[in-house]
Amino acid sequence: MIAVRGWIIILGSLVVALVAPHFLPPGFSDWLTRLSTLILVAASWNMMANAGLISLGHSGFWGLGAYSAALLANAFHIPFWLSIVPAMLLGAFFGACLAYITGRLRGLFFAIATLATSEALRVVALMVPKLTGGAEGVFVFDQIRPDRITMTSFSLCLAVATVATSYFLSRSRYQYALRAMRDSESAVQMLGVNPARFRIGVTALSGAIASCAGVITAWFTGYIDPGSAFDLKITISAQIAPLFGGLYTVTGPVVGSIAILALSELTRLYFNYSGGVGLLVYGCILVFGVLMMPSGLVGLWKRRRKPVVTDAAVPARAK
Amino acid sequence: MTAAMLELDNIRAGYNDAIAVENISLTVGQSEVVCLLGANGAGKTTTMRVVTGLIPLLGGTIRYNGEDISQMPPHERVTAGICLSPEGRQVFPDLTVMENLSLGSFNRRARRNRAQTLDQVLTLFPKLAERSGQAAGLMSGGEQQMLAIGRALMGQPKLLALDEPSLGLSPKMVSTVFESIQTIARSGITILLVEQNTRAALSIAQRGYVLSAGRVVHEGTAADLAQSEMVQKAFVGAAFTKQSVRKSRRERRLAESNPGGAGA
Amino acid sequence: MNLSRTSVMVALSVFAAVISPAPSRAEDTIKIGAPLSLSGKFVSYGAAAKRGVEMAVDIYGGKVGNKKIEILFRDTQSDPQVAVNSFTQLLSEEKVNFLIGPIATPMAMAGLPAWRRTRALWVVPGATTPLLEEEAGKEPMLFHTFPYGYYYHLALARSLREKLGPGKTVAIIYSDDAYGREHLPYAQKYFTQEGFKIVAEELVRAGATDLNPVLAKIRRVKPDLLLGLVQTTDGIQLTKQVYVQRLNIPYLVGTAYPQLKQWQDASGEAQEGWVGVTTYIPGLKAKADPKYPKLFMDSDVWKAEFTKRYNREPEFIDVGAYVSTCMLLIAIENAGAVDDKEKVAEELKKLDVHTMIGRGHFEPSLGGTLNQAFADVVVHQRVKGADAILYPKEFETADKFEQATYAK
Amino acid sequence: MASLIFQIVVDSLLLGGVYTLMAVGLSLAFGVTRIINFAHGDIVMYGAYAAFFAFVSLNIDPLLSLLFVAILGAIGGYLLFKLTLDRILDAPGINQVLLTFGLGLVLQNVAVILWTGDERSTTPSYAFDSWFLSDDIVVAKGRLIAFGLAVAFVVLLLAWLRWSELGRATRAVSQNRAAASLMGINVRAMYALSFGLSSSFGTATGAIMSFLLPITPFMGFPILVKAFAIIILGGLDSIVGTVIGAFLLATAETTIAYVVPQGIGWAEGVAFFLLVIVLIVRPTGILGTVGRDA
Repeated sequence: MIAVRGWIIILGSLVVALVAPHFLPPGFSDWLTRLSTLILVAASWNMMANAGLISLGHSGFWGLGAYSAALLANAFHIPFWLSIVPAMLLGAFFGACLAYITGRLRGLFFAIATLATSEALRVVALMVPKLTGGAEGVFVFDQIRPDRITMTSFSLCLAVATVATSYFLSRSRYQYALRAMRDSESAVQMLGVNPARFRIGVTALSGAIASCAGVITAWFTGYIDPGSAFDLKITISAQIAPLFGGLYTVTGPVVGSIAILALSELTRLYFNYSGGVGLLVYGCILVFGVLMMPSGLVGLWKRRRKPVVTDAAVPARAK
Repeated sequence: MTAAMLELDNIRAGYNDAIAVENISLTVGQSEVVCLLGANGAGKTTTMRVVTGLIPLLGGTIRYNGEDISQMPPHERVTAGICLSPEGRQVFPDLTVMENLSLGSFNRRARRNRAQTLDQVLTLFPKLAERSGQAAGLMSGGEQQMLAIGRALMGQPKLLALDEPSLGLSPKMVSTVFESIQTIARSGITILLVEQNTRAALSIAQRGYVLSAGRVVHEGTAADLAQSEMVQKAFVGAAFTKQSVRKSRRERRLAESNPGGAGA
Repeated sequence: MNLSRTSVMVALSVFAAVISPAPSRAEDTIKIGAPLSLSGKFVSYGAAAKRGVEMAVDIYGGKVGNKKIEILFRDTQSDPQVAVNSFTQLLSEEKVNFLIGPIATPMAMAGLPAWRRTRALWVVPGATTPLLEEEAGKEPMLFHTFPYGYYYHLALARSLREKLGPGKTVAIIYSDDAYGREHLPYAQKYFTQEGFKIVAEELVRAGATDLNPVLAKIRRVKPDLLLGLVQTTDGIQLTKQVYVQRLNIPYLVGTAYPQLKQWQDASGEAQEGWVGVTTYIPGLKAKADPKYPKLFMDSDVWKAEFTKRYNREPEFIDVGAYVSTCMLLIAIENAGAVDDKEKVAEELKKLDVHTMIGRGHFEPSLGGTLNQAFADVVVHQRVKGADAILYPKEFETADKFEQATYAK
Repeated sequence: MASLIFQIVVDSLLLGGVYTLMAVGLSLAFGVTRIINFAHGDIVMYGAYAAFFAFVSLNIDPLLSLLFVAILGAIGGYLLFKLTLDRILDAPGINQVLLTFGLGLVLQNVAVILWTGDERSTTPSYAFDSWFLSDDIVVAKGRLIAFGLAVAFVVLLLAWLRWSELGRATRAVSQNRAAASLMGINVRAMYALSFGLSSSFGTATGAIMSFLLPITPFMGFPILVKAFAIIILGGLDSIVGTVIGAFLLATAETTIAYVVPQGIGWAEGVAFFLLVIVLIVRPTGILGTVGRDA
């Protein structure tokens, strides 16, 4: 039954995604495109987090996607809707390699390995200007760029598909495997899942989705350079969004993405008269968000006020 | 039985979602040696952790010398005189034996008489004097156990809590360690002892409690318990229960959150 | 799931209502969009441009004809996605016909495809990369009011050749960021054209902590000139390390950074002898424009006016944004204060004014931009903590390049 | 050839000193609290600004103001910890990462608002001085001072950890928090102390960087990334490992910069490559004990 309701919601959202951009103000439509990229990257980050894999390298996937789309468009005039295929394959391949190479690294160490690979990719993009245009960046072949409405619809559809994927993942038998992965890998084996292969699978899926976000950006801005395509800010917002919305949930990354991008936009519009204020407010919100609502907006909503049990390793504070 | 030094009243505690002990009540009198018996996962170690404040209390109260210490953080309990030699020894592996011992008397009360206490401890465990400059992690299990107990003694405890002092030791080592414990007990220090080696524990304790599945199932004097069938049962019943799985996972988590912790 | 979805929808529509105010087309205002990096890594550019634009509007009197000038600043947050969004908001929602900014090259590049959708009259008082004109092509609505990188090297190579004579050798240091990469080919081209021999080309990483390995390589080839194609931060690092390492190269040539106060302050005694190239230098003596003396004053007067307002010395972006805005406003006024980009573009092309940074007149650039103004650049040298101007002739205050102090 | 090798050695050593300064504070705080402080680079930046203003308005040499700056840093770091991190020690690690990142964002943008994005630098005379070891091998005095201070800091820190009561307690907490609290050590207070100490190293480093690197509100992040790489190479919780990591990274970068064409551009990439290799081959870093399965 739940699955049926899920399908209805997904199909409904797809219809909305296709129709709505025709009636929206252009700035809002652009904003929705940006939102979609954030949802993609946040949801894909959350998928890995679900399995206990904290990635600090999502800007790497993003940049790979953006560059593959831009370079293929320029070399072979591959249209935007088709360009997600090679980008996703590349993202998945890179993700699989990353998961394979990092083998048994966990937690912070896996995170740092991902950060290092993504930074290394940025250096490569800077250092082979013959291929990537180097620091000067590349324009995407303008004649085949889609118009704004197509762009918004397309990226919203991708966002819906991503959320649907994580929704079905959370309903599938893999949800137990995911949860078990966060806890310990031997527990995964008990569920009959090969943890190594499962890790690779999750990272590949996450990488594929995150590179989609890069593809959208390349087409959306029509210009990319290594500084912005491999910007650490992408990685950071990819984790701020789920954290803000609620980690390990399906709606968390979506709600979080909407919330932080809306906040960022409002602060940008209302505080744009002095340098740095916008980002400052954003930082303050982040700090207070983490301090005041550790389980995110979704958690705040559910009012799930269980007694907080402290980690045995950190002695409890005197009340 | 003299005046109660430690009183546990209906305590409840656990890890994350799992409750490990429920409704446990027990008392330890002044200068008494009390042991907690039970199988793996019965809740003994959890009880010790609650007593020392390593994990928060979810229900019930703990009184120490009549004062409610339920919410007191662990380091203040040490200052108040409750010192634990933890399960798995948990010595600081990269610190020398001497440094480990000095840390034992980190608390304000014990620091003043550090030199004196150190003499006493080194008399009790001469082995530690021999190894004083060695990194604790490089010592044998038995030596580490002595160090753990010695370190707890350095805190000049009024109540010494010993969690599984015989774990992983050779029979010869076990008897050495228990002799030392007896010596400590004679000096008038109250001891709360958790032990799987029932016989050894009952040989030095005056009273004991038997725990099973997080509850007290039996209590009595050492002599009573030594003959009781309940005690035998409590151990047989714990072949492979859900709880033992939970405990082992919890242990792993603890070990993980204590990176570099003693090679338990 | 259901509850959250509804709330998401509600939140979204509320948000949409908040950020998309119905464009109010007041008949008595002229709107000018100004997408600038007011936060993020390019904030110093954005802040400078904002000063220039605001000062221009203020001195102009806040009105063209009887219409109020409204500048819509939009923060691009130094982020290309946000830059696109800002352009869309300004062009498609606010429906502005005039744009000024951004300064930072990546932001202007990101804005270009978005701008193409409506093609408002776009004044770009920054973005030195010729990639911009390559991509934009012969756009009649694009008004570039800042020299492209090649003008720098044209002027540098020419003036150095003139004063130092033929046959000199050059070592080039360029950063791996957009600045270094874009300048390198033009430096190669014009210096070679003027008869210099390039004996070393070394790349440095932007933000590198240690430039010694590169300097050591250059020391071995003993060039007559060192040309540093880097941004300000790396310029400071380069300047200090060249000095500390006593590199013994007689002539030190930079690009934009030797004119900047922050570079001068941070480089201390190491700045002595560096040659720079710019559009504006505070010591420059330019006469007021006879037709618009209130806007384009004597450069000294303008400098004093700026310093009074902002309590700091003006820099080339301040003045560049100022004169660009003034020219745009004059053009709007001349077109009859209409909100019509075609007419204003016509008027803008006709303008020919004398500003603090030279002649303000649009002509085709060397690389293909139809409307390029302020291609004239000034070559100057830091001598005893002040600027000696060596090029062009009309502003000249010194007639020969000094050698760097340690080479004397 | 010999001169080239000598030059590489000299430059690596001097750069290693700078890198040690950047990383040692981060390593100390991580060792004790197991929290990676993403705001550490920004704390360094504040130290640099403090030294800069002391130099410009009060005419105090950065090497002199270093002391006061370090004290201010300690107080600031302690307060920062008490006000923020202390409240979420029990939350999942990712929250702490985000919190410190948010703090970094706040610190950075406050700096932008207060001091604009302009580059600054202190200009004491030794920052422009150098010694010639031979015709082409030059030792920059400023860097040599940084190197000396790095050595001094590390020696002081190690001595403190080794011989002082609190230092010993710090090591105990770093090795086993639960056992440390059983020693009567207030673990949370030790966290705050080590955080304050780490910040004081951070700001002191900033004071030294004030004459070595251009000061901007954005200078923190590259420093953080370098420090990150260094402490991973060395083993997250080991001070000696951090020093080794710093010199290893400096040597690798300098050698590549000298030997490979366009090497300085690749150097950073190679650093990350090295990092991944180390993580795979010896996950605990060169001297670390932290299990990478954690």
